Amino acid sequence: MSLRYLLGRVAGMLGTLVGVAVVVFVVLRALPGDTITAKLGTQAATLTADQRAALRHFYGLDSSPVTQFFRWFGGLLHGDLGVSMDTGVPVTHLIGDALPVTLELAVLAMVIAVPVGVLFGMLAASRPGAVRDLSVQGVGLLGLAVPEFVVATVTVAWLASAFAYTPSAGTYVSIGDSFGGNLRQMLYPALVLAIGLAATVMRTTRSAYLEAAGSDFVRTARGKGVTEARVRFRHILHNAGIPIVTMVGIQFGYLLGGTLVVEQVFALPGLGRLLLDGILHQDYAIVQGVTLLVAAAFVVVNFGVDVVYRLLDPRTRSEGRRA
Amino acid sequence: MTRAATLVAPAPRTAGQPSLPRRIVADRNGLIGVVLVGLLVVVAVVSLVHLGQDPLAQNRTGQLAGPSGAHWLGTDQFGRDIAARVAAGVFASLRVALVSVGMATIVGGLLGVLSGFAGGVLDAVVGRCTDVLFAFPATLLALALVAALGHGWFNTAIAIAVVYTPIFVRVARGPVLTVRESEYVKAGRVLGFSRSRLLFRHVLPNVGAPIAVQVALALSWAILTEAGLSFLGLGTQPPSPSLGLMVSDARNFFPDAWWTLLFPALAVVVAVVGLNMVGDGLRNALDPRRS
Amino acid sequence: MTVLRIEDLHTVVRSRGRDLPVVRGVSLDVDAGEIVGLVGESGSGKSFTALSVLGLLPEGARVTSGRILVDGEDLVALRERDRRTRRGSTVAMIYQDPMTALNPLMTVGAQIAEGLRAHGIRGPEAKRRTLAAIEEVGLPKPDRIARSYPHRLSGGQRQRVVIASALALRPRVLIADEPTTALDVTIQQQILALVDELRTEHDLAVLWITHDLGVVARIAARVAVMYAGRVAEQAGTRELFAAPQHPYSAALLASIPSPTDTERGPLPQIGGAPPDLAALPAGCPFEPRCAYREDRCATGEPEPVHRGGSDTACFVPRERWGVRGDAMEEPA
Amino acid sequence: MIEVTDLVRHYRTGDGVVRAVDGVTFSVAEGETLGLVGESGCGKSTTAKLLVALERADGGALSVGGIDVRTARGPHLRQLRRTIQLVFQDPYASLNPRRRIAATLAEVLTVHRLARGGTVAGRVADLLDMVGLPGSVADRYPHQLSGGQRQRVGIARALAVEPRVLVLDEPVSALDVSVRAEVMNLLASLRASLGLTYVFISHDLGMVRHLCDRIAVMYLGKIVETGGWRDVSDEPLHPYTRSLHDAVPVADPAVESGRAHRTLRGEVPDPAAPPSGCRFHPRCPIAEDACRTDEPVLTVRGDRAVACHLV
Repeated sequence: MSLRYLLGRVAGMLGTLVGVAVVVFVVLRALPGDTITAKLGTQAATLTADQRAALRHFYGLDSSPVTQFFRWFGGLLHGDLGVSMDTGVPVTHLIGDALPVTLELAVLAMVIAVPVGVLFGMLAASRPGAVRDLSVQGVGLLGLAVPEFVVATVTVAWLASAFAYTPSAGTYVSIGDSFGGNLRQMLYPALVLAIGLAATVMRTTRSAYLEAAGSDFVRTARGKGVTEARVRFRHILHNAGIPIVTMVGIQFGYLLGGTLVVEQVFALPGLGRLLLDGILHQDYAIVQGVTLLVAAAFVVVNFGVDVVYRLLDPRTRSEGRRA
Repeated sequence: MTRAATLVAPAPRTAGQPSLPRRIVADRNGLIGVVLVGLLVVVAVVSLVHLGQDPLAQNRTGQLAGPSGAHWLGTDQFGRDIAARVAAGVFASLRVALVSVGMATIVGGLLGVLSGFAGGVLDAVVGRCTDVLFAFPATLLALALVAALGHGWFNTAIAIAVVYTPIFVRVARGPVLTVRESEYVKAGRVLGFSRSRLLFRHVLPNVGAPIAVQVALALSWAILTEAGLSFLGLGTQPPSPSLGLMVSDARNFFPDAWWTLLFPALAVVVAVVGLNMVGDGLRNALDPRRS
Repeated sequence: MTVLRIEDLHTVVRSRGRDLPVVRGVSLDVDAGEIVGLVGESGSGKSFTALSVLGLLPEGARVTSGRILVDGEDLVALRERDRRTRRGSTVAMIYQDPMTALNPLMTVGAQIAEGLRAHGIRGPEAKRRTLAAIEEVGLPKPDRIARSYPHRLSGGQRQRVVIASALALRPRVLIADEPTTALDVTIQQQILALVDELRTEHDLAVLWITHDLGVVARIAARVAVMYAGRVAEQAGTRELFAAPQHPYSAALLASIPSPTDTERGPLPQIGGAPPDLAALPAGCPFEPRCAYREDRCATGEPEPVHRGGSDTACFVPRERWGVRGDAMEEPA
Repeated sequence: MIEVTDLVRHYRTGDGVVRAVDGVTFSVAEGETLGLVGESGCGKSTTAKLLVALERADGGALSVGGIDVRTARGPHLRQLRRTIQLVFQDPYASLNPRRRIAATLAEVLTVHRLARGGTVAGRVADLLDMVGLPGSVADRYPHQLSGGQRQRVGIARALAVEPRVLVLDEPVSALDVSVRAEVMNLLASLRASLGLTYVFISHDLGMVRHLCDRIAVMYLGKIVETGGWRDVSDEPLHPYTRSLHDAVPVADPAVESGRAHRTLRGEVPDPAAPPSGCRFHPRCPIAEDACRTDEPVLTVRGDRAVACHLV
């Protein structure tokens, strides 16, 4: 991988991040229009013109949108995401508390989903059209189609009735507090997340495996008398691995912004809950902060995936053309 | 099986190709998908029109009643008929899905085709914009937009449309690049065909297939997203019937009043599975290697 | 000495719910140190014949009857596990497209060594033989080539690697499936010379599949011409090119411009198209296109007979054909 | 009919500038057929694209039927389209899969206003007849035709504008052996009946020898030898032409066994970094010191021309 490529890619990523900031600013600051109305609710109507002007000046709303953007963006560069209007706590602190929960959930879900998805994808692809293929595909489709909120709801209800365990009743236990207690809280939500994820991984694995299995080099390997197991793992799965790794990386990025429903139902204080509370309380600093962070994380993860992709594939790893 | 068959030289065929709907139905997945989606719509129409229950009518005496002759799918905590509410919810979902995917297909598809065909500055600008939108995880972007735009089905539709537009840009652009470099388009250039003729008569008809497949898949995703947003209280607002809201309400009565959760959930699953399979059927029907 | 003997091979492909006969009773011998050209157009069944020998038929295709003997052992009768151990060690194959025949994620050396390891050769011995195999096919700096990934090599170099890998275990039979079709003529020339040299050196029996009669004329001692899943004619190369005994081989040969013509008139052409394998005619499959057909050609399929130094599946002896030019339909 | 002088086409790629066509000069008289021969990467297909203005040259002069191809715009470009047409190698890829043959041919006629209303169908039938296809083909889609039939349709489409020149880019390479003769015969008879001028591009010396009046051999973006068909194919002068001649297998074992199969060493170098001096010198069996430093120019010898210091 050439340095030139890497630099170009980093520059592109930075450009995208600036674009992300612009979109977040436009969508969340320009569209709702009036932070004051949002903050004071119905009381805003009782403000005099002078009070309103003073408040607008206090929040910097009287300057031009461009000025506002650069002031806000300047703050971002210093790690200042603003202050929650509801509680007065800096958004960075709130995110700092919520992020580990979401990260743990995402990692746990991936750890469960990836092996399951890859194994079943291979199983399905080993005999396309056979009973095993159709049943794995059918289950996979259900895994994608049954909404997460249904699975989560049913799981919570089942936990409550079968184990008299109500996740939402207790308080959150971090890994630092108690590893076992934490795992007990996190395992079920992670499982719920893992269902859809495993289905996606399975589908990608299946199609990538089938594609690789049809390659000429697989026939070459068989023609050398290589054992079937080695053909499957060393040749087919290895080549199918590149799209699988890419997809898993992207899914991980998605997961950072996609744990919302599960966090809500299982009452876990993660980024999703934070975001949802921000939206429901019209606390835009929080919504902005979380959206920006997750989008930025997503961009960085995608960049990482791209780099890993290029490292995995000798065709893009090295410079020059001929030996 | 098909792999071996391709090694045999195909005999020249004389019959014309069957029409697209026929080919979708000829595919096993496509047939199941069409049947599922059709069934859902028919059942919804029948239960709304024929049974004549008002999805909003409350009934103080018959709350949380199980399925019965009067209420086929039971009633909810306000004694409202679940069958009627699910049917109305299905239509609400489909309305959001169709409007949002329609907007995304037209805007995204057009931008994708134009930027792919024209290349140059337009392509670069459109490419950067889609990159930025792609930087947001889909759910997050929809959520942020709903937060900004406010509730209501149309705002939900707009939010979903914005999320799906860049996807349609990419889905349309890729095949346009391939077709643009195809020999039959080059032949058209050598024959002196105008750019608009090449675009509309030669490129567009040959990039419809992947877009059509994506439309089916996008519809299923839009239904899931709409339901999810409603579940979180960010989509359709009560008392309007919505599948996501119904599941959310049912949480408090599950598993005792299981019907309050099962039927709306089932409606979502059937719609999503059905549309996915229609998508598979379309993909197979439009795959030139299979025809 | 006959190394490869194919006896009455029948192979079918499952397509749209029915079995399509793609190889219909092919019999063929290849001696040690001999190159036999297997010639045919697309759909003639030449590739299916080759893949049947290797036991590498694609899914949906299978051998229904016949024997494939290598040094007297019938490969068709073997269990799949034993069949695998014969691939690479007894029968090896080289392929049409060197760009896709190698795994892009493995070094060339690893891919050659893999074949050795599959047959129990490991460690330093595998490494030594890998480098020897690369050197044998005329590639410079074997250790550097061994460490290279395929995308770093040119088409000709890759084809040499494929050959090195195929011959690393000293197989008795080499199946060459149009290995020069994707290459430029000067590179084709190099590969033809290389295979010819290795054939002599190792006393290899080579079955060379091609549609290019020029390549056959250059390297094959004998030729089998396939049409619609059968061998239409089989003979020594010189005999076949000098006096083809089957109207199809004659027509094929005549349709190629001769490099010695001084007058350039229209080329004799065959007209029509090969039959649909799903709806074969009752008689000789070439009958509808044949200029010398007689009544019985439409009713019975001719079995090969020995005539004029050839084994030809034709009822009508060459003497009854008339003048050569009449064979073919007059061009428009 | 065609005048090409010092034609240049460079592509910028990640590996540097590829000199696909690097100073090519030739001319083709009306009614004449020129064969362009060479291996992959020699620039013969790029030359074809430049001739029909599918790509624009980066340098040199190029005129077809008196039209300056490099600057042709508007009505001149239109005139050029009606003067020179291209037949593609792959008859599978060069026809729009979603249009019937009749629509494909009629479109050309209507765009160039060569037929209107009721006369279109008749003209389409004429074109099909001209290339030896039955009228029933008009209602078919490309995938319902055989390779040979498709290539005939490709030829008919090019002929629809009544051009004076056809550029044939490997028109028979993708076809089965027995079909090649049919298409070659068709090309020869069309040339005779319509008085066409051909530029026939191929890697197959045998086919070129059969159809062409003159042959130009290309190597790495340059013409190394030109001359009459018998001179170039039977008595080549340039060492590359000779190697090519030796390398092409001939379908006659008697000839093959009597030939010296000198194998050309090495492979075609990277066109982004062509060798110094004569581009062929690293592979040339007779190269001398001068060949490594001085680039030979195409020098006329009688009615042929060679770019070599040593012949």
